[in-house]
Amino acid sequence: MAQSIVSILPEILMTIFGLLLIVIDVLAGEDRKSGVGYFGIAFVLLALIASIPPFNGFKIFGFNKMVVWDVYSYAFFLTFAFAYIMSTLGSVDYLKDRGINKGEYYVIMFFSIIGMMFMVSATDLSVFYLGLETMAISMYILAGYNKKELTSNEAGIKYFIMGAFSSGIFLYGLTYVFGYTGSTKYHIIAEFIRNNGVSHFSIIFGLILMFAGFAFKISAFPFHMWAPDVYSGAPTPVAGFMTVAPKAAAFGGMVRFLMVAGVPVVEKWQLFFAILAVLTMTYGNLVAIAQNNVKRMLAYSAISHAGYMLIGLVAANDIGYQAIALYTMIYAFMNIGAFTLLSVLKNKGIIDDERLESFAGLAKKHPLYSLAMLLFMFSLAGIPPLAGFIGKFYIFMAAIKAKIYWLAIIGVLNSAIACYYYMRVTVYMYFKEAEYDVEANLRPAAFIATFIASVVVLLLTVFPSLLINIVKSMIV
Amino acid sequence: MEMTLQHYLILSAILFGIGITGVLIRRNLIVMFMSLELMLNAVNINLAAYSKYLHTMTGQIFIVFVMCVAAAEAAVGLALIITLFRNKATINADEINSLRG
Amino acid sequence: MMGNILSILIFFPVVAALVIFALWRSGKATMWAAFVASVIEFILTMPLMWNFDKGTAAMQFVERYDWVKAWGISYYVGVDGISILMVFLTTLLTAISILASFKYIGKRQREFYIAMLILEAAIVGVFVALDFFLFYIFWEAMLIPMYLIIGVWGGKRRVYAAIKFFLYTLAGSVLMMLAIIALYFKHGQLTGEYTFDILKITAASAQYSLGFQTIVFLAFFLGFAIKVPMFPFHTWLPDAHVEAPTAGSVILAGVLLKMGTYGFLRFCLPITPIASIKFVPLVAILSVVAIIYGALVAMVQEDVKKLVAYSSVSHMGFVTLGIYALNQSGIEGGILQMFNHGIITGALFLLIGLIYERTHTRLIADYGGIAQKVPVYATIFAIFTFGSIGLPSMGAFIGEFLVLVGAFKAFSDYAIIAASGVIFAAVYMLWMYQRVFFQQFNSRWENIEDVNVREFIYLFPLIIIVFWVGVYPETFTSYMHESVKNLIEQINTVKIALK
Amino acid sequence: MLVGIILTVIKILIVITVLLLSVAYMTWAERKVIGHMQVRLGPTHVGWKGLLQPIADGLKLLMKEDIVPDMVDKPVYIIAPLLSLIPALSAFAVIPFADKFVIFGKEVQPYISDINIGLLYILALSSVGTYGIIMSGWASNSKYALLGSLRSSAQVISYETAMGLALVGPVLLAGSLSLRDITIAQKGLWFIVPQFVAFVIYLISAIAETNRAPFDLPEAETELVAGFHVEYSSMKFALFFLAEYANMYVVSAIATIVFLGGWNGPILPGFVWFVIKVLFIMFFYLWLRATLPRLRFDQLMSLGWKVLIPIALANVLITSIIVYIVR
Amino acid sequence: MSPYLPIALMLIISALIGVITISVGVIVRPNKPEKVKLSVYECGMPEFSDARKRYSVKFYIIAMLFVIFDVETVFLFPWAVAFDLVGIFGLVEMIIFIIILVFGYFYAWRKGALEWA
Repeated sequence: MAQSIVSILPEILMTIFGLLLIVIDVLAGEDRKSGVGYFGIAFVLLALIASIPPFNGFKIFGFNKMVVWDVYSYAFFLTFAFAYIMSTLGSVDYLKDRGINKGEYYVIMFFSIIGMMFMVSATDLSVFYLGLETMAISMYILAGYNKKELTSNEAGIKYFIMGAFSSGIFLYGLTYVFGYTGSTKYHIIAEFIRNNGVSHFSIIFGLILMFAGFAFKISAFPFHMWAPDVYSGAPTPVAGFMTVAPKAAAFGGMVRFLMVAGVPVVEKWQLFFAILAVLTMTYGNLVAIAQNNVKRMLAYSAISHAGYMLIGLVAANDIGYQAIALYTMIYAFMNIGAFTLLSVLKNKGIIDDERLESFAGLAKKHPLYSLAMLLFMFSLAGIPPLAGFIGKFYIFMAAIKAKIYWLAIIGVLNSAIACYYYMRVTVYMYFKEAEYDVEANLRPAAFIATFIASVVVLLLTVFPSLLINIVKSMIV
Repeated sequence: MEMTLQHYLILSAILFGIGITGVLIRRNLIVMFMSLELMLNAVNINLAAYSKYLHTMTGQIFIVFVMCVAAAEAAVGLALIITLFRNKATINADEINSLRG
Repeated sequence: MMGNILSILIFFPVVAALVIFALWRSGKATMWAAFVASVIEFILTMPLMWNFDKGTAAMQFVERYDWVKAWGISYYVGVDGISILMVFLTTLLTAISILASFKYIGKRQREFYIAMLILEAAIVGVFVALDFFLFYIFWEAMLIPMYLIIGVWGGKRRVYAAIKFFLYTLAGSVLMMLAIIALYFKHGQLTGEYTFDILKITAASAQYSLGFQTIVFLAFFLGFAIKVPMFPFHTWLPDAHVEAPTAGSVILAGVLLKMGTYGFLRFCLPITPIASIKFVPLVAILSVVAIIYGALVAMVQEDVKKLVAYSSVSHMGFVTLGIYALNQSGIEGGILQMFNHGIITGALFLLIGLIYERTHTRLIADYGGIAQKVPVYATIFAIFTFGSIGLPSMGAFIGEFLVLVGAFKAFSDYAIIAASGVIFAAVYMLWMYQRVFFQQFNSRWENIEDVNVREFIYLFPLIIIVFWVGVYPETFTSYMHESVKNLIEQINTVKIALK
Repeated sequence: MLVGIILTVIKILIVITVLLLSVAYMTWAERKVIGHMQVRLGPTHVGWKGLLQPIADGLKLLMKEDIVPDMVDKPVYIIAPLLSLIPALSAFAVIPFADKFVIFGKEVQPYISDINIGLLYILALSSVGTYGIIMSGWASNSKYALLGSLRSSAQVISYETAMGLALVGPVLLAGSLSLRDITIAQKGLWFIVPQFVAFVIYLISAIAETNRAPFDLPEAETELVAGFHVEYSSMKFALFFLAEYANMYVVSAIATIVFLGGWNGPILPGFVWFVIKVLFIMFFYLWLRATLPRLRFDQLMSLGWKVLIPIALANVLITSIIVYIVR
Repeated sequence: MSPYLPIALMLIISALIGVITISVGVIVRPNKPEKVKLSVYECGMPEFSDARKRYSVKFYIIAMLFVIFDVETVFLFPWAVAFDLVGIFGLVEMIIFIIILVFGYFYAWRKGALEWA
């Protein structure tokens, strides 16, 4: 029993902190709500430090093998923590400017992390589902957070309908898996599948529906239709958060499920996800090229990044899931960095703030801003020596190790295509003349976020060992 | 007539199908939302049926969770619909189109 | 200090760039600071050249530190006879092109010089890296500053050129990345040691199966062929060269192209020897086509810069031809020709940039008879024109001669065709020279200025080197003898094994 | 099987008939008792001491013209009263009126069914009742009705939470949700003693649940003319009326079973004890109506949310800890 | 016989009683509709607007709070029933659960969700 408590120690800590955060929010003055965010960051850091797994290969199961605390979940916790810290810092000024700087924002984001942590540390589908919904419901609110703005409303509604729809489908599939195997616990499902295969209709049906629900969550190709609208409609810092953390959590949870429960039938789902990966990244990239709105472009690029991450899943080896973990960590920095920069951009011309034209000639007026954006763009494109490269490198390592060369080739070619639209931003910033009076006011919070992200993006390749050692010691 | 597992599964499949169809073809957000709840209830039927035929409590406990989630979803979903209505005075899904582009 | 000389060479420009970034804002200060930094960098290569042991093929000045232990990545650098000349060329040309940019670069000078210095660091890194991961990082890292240099300070179609350059090169190199990863796993499976160490992976090359070698070779080949650029992959080059600012063109033509051929030497031949031998005909054909095609296209160019750009395609064809002759003289000639081409084409771009600063046109038709107004300029231009043609007593002569000798030994028919490329070169270069400097004087250039002191200072070392190589090539070839011999031995053992 | 069904139907019919009669006479009793409390006489004319008054009322309602206003949403308008009535009546399905006894060698169960989640069933049904209210207000398409129904449902759901929490304590003690088990668990000690706080909370919530004074806001004649059923007339109105009084019986029965020991009691037979306890609580309702003024709506909501719920939560916590220590 | 069968019967019979009482009066009761009689009550005046307008958001908030709290209450029941089985672990868990609930409750309170003004 004590073991059970220990096994959810990180989550318990986070929950306590989350509750404290609520109290802080309630007590804080109306004009000092940003403090809630800062406290949230402090809490996340504390929890991060307190829940460091004591040694490699550490693994504690709890609640009759329903949850586990191990390096794997810790690695994903890192991603969530990074995402939280970055987007909180990035949000402060954005929210202040729009007069929606409420404490709930930070609290909800904080609680969404708890949901994600449960998704990743779940070894039982019911815990996974609860985590999923904790996360998803928080994200619905955040997507529609700017309630005065129509786009945000619509993003919230769309995300809600599609999200609930997808979790419904996921859940329905889950019931069949449960019904067929008689349990929701991963290891029992695994054993059952090992003994009986997956030839029975119910389990095929169930697994396919579960995969579809999962594909929805990560915005993989045929199930992506919500993503661009939601990402571009949601408040910009939230969009940054949404493209990273929930996706990471979905991957984290699903990989654990597949690597534990699905391992006896790897080949069966490998092809499914391989096709999904190809379609997802190709679609995301091709459509992103056509975008003139940077936020929307980043939204489509987020789809394509889901495609790259899927390669790690398809590889279905240790390097694969390590790569996914590392990729999401890095993605947290670069993508949220880009969205943070996007959120401080103010265009006084007739076009929207996030149009490509806003970036024209920005390098002259805001050299540091432009430099940071350049770094993020190239990092997203996966150009060394920036951090994004390490992530992609690891992903392709996984594919090569699994001997899925064709997928790796399609992947790298895609990442070359992707360069084009990331470069367009830099083209506008550096190569064009300013068309409108554009303001990019990086105040302390957003500046710190950008600074951290830039430093990480720049230096991660030089000092990647820390993160790599963490993911390297992950065991599903 | 003896009720077998299949009967429950078929019932839930029908319910689920109605739910999916509702979400996909209805354009009133409230109705879509209700269809979503229908999907969850189909899930509950499945869980209960399996739980009974497998003689395990897992499914029934799961139902409580699902209901709980459905409640939270309802709270959030309705709030979102209300905020949308305040800004746009419509709950027709087809008119939610300011994000095309 | 000598122990860390390579690291210093890599990181000194970065540090200098950071210092410049931190300390100065004005263009004048940054340009001088950058120049001083690049000169120091060049001076730093002197002890390297001096202390280099020419008697061995082993890597020298080796530094090795664990970097990412989990993946078997280390920070591992060293030079041998092949790469040391390239390092020398890089630092030399960078210093010169920075000096040449003083007037040419009118806007955002600080950023320009920072980009140049970082570019230099990355290129040096490419030539000295002995770890695949490190190599790949430098290989790609160089794209970003180059992209900016073309895109920000380039000509009218700079955006197009910059993107094209970037995407082309990237597309090739991403496949190379996959090949590197594949090698990593192959080596790991074969020896149990998972490492990105180039030398170790090379050492195990005998164990790689033909099929595997073919795949890896093709991936590498694509990446390097685009960089060189070899015939069907060359289309980015004219755009990039023409649109880039002078300094950019110089570095592009002088150094970046060499990265491709360096890649052939360092990776394709030793790591995938069997596949390399199998693909010799393909490479040879492509080289010959490049030589002829480049020359023919150069002939019809109206833009001087474009002409020189296409001549690069042609000249680099010689280099690849020489390398794939797979014998001592061919490879040595290739390396020497790499060096020469860097110097000569670099100088030609400098000269074109120099006159462009004054006339703001590069069309051959716009000039005419300016020799009378700018005699010194005309003389220097003539020197490099002859150099480019490959006149005896000039560097290129030695290089091309060695290449052709090697090629005759290996595949005489191609060599004959290739030799005609030399003649074509004479035709288009001399014709261009004639149209620009002689013929009817165009009165627009009445007040044109001759080469000034600064310009002379940066051109002079190049003149010296051109003659030096032409007269006493041993200074340079002596560096490479052992390394090339070693390489040839490796290939020969494979050849024998194949028979 | 068939015999069982027939027996059950008979039982149901008996229960419902008795219930309807009780409801009818409850209205009479209410008027009478309140009349006397207010030093009046109440109904006197129809029958002896007005005993036939409820019958007359019923007939009147039956004969009255059934006005269905133009603007209403017809199907909903008709379903609403049914939806109020059905849960109110159905709740009696699980209420044990007395212990099992044996007569003519056959075991008789003086209840319609004993399910192991009886209490949950009751709570669920009372939630369904809310739909009747809200639908009636909505369907009527009248401002008074709508507001009345909104208020009413807000009130009902507010107090339902407190009520549910209050019932957790007794369940903890009994260890079962079956109403029969809960009653049996009180053989020694009625739960009103250890769970007095819960009892009070339950009682208050129950009154609010049934929209009775002093919580009869939705029907506040002075403010909302008659609340959610202002547009209803004739038999449909009667159904609401019926449902309300049936609900009163339900909550009283639950209070009896959960807190007052159900049929447990000395000397007298179980059924009698049960009836006495229920009637006592019913009388308490009338007493309240006669004495207390109506609350304001905000007071009402505050009472529910800010007083009852925290106390109920605390009660659950304390009970559980004590139970753990004691066992 | 399943214990739920009587309950189903009870539901059916209750519904029947409702339907019968409504429909039986049709035979005996008069039916003389006229326009004024069929209009909605509005203090005797002709109605001047549709009733279905927007009303206080407070109602929604109460509804949401109810949904949340009621579902939480549902969790308490199984726990209460199985209290003897789950022991100290269950007790501690439920105390934590209630504490979390209380946090949410006080949050709602402080935010004014419980005020009706």
